[in-house]
Amino acid sequence: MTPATLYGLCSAVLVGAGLYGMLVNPQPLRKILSLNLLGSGTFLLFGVIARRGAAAGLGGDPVPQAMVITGIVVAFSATALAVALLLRVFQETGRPTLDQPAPKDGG
Amino acid sequence: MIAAPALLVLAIMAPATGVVLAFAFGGRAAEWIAIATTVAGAAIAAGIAATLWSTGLPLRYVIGDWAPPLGIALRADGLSAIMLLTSAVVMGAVVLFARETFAQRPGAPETRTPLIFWTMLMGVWAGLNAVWLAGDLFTLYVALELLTFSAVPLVSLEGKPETLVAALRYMLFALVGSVLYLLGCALLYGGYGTLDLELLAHAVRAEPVTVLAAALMTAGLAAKTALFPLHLWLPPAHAGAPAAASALLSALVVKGSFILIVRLWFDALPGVAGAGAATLLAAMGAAAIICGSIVALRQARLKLMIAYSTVAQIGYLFFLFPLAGAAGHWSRIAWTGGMMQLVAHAVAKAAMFLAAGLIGEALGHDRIAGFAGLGRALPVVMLAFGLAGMSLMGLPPSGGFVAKAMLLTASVGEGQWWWAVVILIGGLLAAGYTFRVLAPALAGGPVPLVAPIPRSRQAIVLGLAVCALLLGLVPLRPSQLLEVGRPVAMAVSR
Amino acid sequence: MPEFLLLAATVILLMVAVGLVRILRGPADVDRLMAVQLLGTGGIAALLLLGIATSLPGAVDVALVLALLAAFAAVIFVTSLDSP
Amino acid sequence: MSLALLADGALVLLVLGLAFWVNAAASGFAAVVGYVAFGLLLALAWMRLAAGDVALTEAAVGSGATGAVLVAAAMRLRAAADPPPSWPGVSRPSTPNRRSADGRDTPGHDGGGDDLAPPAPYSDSHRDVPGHDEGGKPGLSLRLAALVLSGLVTAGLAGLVLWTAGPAPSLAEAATRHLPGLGMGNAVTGVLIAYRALDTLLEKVVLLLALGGVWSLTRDRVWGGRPFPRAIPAGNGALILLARLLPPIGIVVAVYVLWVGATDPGGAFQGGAILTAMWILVMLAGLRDAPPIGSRRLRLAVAAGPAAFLAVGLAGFVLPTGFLSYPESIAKPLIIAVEAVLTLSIALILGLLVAGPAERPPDPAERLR
Amino acid sequence: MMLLGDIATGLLVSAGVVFFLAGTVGLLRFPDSMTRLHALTKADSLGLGLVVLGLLPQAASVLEALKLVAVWLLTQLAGATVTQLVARAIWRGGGRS
Repeated sequence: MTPATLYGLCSAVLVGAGLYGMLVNPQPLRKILSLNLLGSGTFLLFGVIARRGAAAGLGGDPVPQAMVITGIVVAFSATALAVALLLRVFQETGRPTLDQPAPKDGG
Repeated sequence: MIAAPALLVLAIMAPATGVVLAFAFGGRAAEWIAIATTVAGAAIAAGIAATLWSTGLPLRYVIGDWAPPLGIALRADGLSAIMLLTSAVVMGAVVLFARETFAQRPGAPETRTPLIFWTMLMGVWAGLNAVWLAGDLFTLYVALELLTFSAVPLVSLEGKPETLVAALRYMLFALVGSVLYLLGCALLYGGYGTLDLELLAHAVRAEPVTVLAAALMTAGLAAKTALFPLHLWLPPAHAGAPAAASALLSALVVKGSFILIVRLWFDALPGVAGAGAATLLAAMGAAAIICGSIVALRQARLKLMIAYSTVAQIGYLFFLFPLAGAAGHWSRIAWTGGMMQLVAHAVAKAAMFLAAGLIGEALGHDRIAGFAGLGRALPVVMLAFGLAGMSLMGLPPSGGFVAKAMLLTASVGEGQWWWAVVILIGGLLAAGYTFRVLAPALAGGPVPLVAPIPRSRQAIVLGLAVCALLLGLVPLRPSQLLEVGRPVAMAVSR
Repeated sequence: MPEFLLLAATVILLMVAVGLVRILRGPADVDRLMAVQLLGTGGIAALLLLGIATSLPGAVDVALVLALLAAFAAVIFVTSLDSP
Repeated sequence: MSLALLADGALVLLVLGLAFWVNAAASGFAAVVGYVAFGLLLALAWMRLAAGDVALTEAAVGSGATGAVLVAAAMRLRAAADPPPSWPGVSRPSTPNRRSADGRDTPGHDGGGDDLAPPAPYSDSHRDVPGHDEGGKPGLSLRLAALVLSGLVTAGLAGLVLWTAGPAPSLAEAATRHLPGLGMGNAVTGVLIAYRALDTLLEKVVLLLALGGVWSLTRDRVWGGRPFPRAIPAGNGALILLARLLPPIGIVVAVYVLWVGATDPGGAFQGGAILTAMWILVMLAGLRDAPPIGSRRLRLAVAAGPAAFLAVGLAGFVLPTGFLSYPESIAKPLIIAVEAVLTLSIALILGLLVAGPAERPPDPAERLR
Repeated sequence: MMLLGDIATGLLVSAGVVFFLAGTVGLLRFPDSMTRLHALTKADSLGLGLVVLGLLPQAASVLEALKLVAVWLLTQLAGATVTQLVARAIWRGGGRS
């Protein structure tokens, strides 16, 4: 067992936990959290692959590492936008849920 | 004169520059930037398509001279070219249509909706063109995120509670889809050390890494494409957006993730998916056609009906996988038919949503029950709606007819007649929901309108609908343009 | 020497892990916050120990950033209390 | 080495425990606090995977900025359940039944941020998520299906991780080979700013769109105004002291991180995120108000970074090597200049994303025309 | 010389670990938020402080040693602020159960 394998298993479990929480938790804030777990697991898998690709005096393959940096920033933007949406839903409907309120008339 | 391959970069960078400039200058500038971008983007798309048409060869541009696998290449094949053109046409119509709705008054303080609408419009276009042209799976991930981040604000633009909830739900679906896709990218990189489509195509073998990656990516992209039964987010989102945005979302944005599945199955991972997986996808498509159409038939509101019709029409696209997977004559017919369905549905659906927008503005509501006499009051709009409906039903001589006829003959030719049955039933159901709108509209005297609709906007909608009709003049055989750069390898191993 | 530092890092990690029971039990949110604060400090300590023990490039820089942001969650928590 | 593996094992256990807690916690706030801790430990894990650049990003963006957004959201969602002037963050003796006899919380009592009573009535008839019963909790069958599905994915991934335990294919050698020509020593920066610069450029556009999306949630009548419900009064001594002392240090660290990014772990994102944290701190302490989103200067500053990147990219068309290429003679100063402008724009964008949509109307003078 | 540094490191880091232990035990065992806060600050300042002090002999360069000290100073600043803020929150909240 190498450290990379250990973290690889960790990433697999994180993906599963995130996916499960995403499917099962009804509250949007918790879904956003689970989504972040799922994302972290995915990034960690990239990290493990990068580590296994250590060569040329580098501790890891820089290409997947750079992809993770891009991914982390996108994940943060997604969290910020989803949270802003959720807070606005909460302001408008009084509850932070994904239940579809009855649409009013009009096109 | 810019060399033809550089057009690939410009096709993405023109709308991206539009986003940045609209943000920097805001206010009235945003609208003019969008218009300028549309003109430039249309010219670029036409240039790329013309080059492909005349040379018959795919285009390729290596960014910064860093060759893959280290760097990124952009590629344009026949599929890219027709999607670029379709995007330009729909985008042009949407921009012309939306100028009325999202005008910024001169000299007045900036208001919210115009800035967001024009910015996000260009964001969508940048994302779409990046999806059509990117030659690298990770670039395609960023392109998908461009689509998500610009489509979600369009859905919630009006700020009503139900559209906010719809946008949030859409966003969560889209994000899970992206992460699953990204997970697949990680696996593929770990297995083959590249995410370049061409290099992957040469390297991949049907081994566990590839199969798991393909499964995860296809599942994530199917959720983003709203393939049945992952379609629940689509109707409220597409129905809740302003009409101009709905047109864009239904016509093009859902196609983005679909094209990615196509790229994955046909270009990057040929021969990895088994016939069973292809049949499963098509079966889900068939379920989407039947269920989506039936639910569309039962909708009381026009925009929701059109949105469910999108769910159904997306279903046809998935017949591509069992029918166009193998080499041979029928496969080429199916391929052309599937691409035709992409284009014809995009144009027809954009026309329908824009027509629904005009109807909603004219009546102040979009309840189908209240449409009596609409045919007299808005004859041009109803004509456009009817023509677009013809294409959805697959009546000759519309683009939808060509698409469905080719898919149908291909399925019979390949001995998979059951898809043909679904295509026929889907056509009947589409006729049902179209006539449900047209029948009351054509009966009775003119209904009073709450707002006048300028002729120019009606003309835009009619123009799109006529485009959908004219596509029917395309001959029923494999298209030259579509064959440019089409991989000869089989998508499905048998 | 590296072995000793690694051991120390492991022990600190395990201890703050036990401290995380406070996140589980609360009962108040300030208690949870304190557990995270302890975890932050312990994490920084473990990072420094690991970094020096295995001479990881950049470990001290990461610790520096973590230290810079150490009060962040608590500040947001408290200011949110002030202006709901 | 086995001792290092022990440390790794402890770290992994902690990370996984927190992940489960994030899923299982009864209240939204407890879950968010768990997530903040999770992000912090993840930075350690990245360090152990020899990914210093990622660790810095995770510490600053993944844990810092994301945590800030989530904590603020959890507090706001809960504020309505426990209206002021009470202090919802602190358990009070006046509230009975907070703890059961064994010291464990009764679920849903502490904070319970997400299960609020609805002040506004509306129909639930459109709920079309299958398998959800009255309380919004998913049914057993759905939970089982979700468990099987996520279990399968985990098993598949774990199997692959164990199966392909050998060295993976790598572009490390190719990435380092071209670095001298760019005048850089950090391969990750090289990938981000040169080899895969297109992704980075498009991702800047994603950031702009995300900011537009957050701003689009502003109410029409306060468009152009400032974020935060009201200006935060400068009143809290300790916080003000922190907000005065920390930012100068933070700026030094950010510049350092940006500068070493050419050779060591660091770069525009990490530097920008540190600046963001300092800015947010200053705003929260009430030393500076948030800027109005309709301000011309703000818009220009936000767009400056992506615009500079785009301009350098398009300028490449004049060169024989094309779009997004850097001529070898001026590669290093060019890259550093682009990164510096990017850092400022990123700091602004991330900060504005944390601050959220405008909530106060603008002064008439500061509205963009 | 090397040996002396190692011995100092061993002693100081061990002492630091003990303070982390104390902090954890306090956080778990003390009856209310105020006293838990007290325990936390001990671990914060002394635990990390001793670890940093112990690591100084192992630092590769003067810059790294300076950064180590900076880490400690920053956590002190953060810790003091958080302590004050949390204490105020507890106080305003009327103590705890």
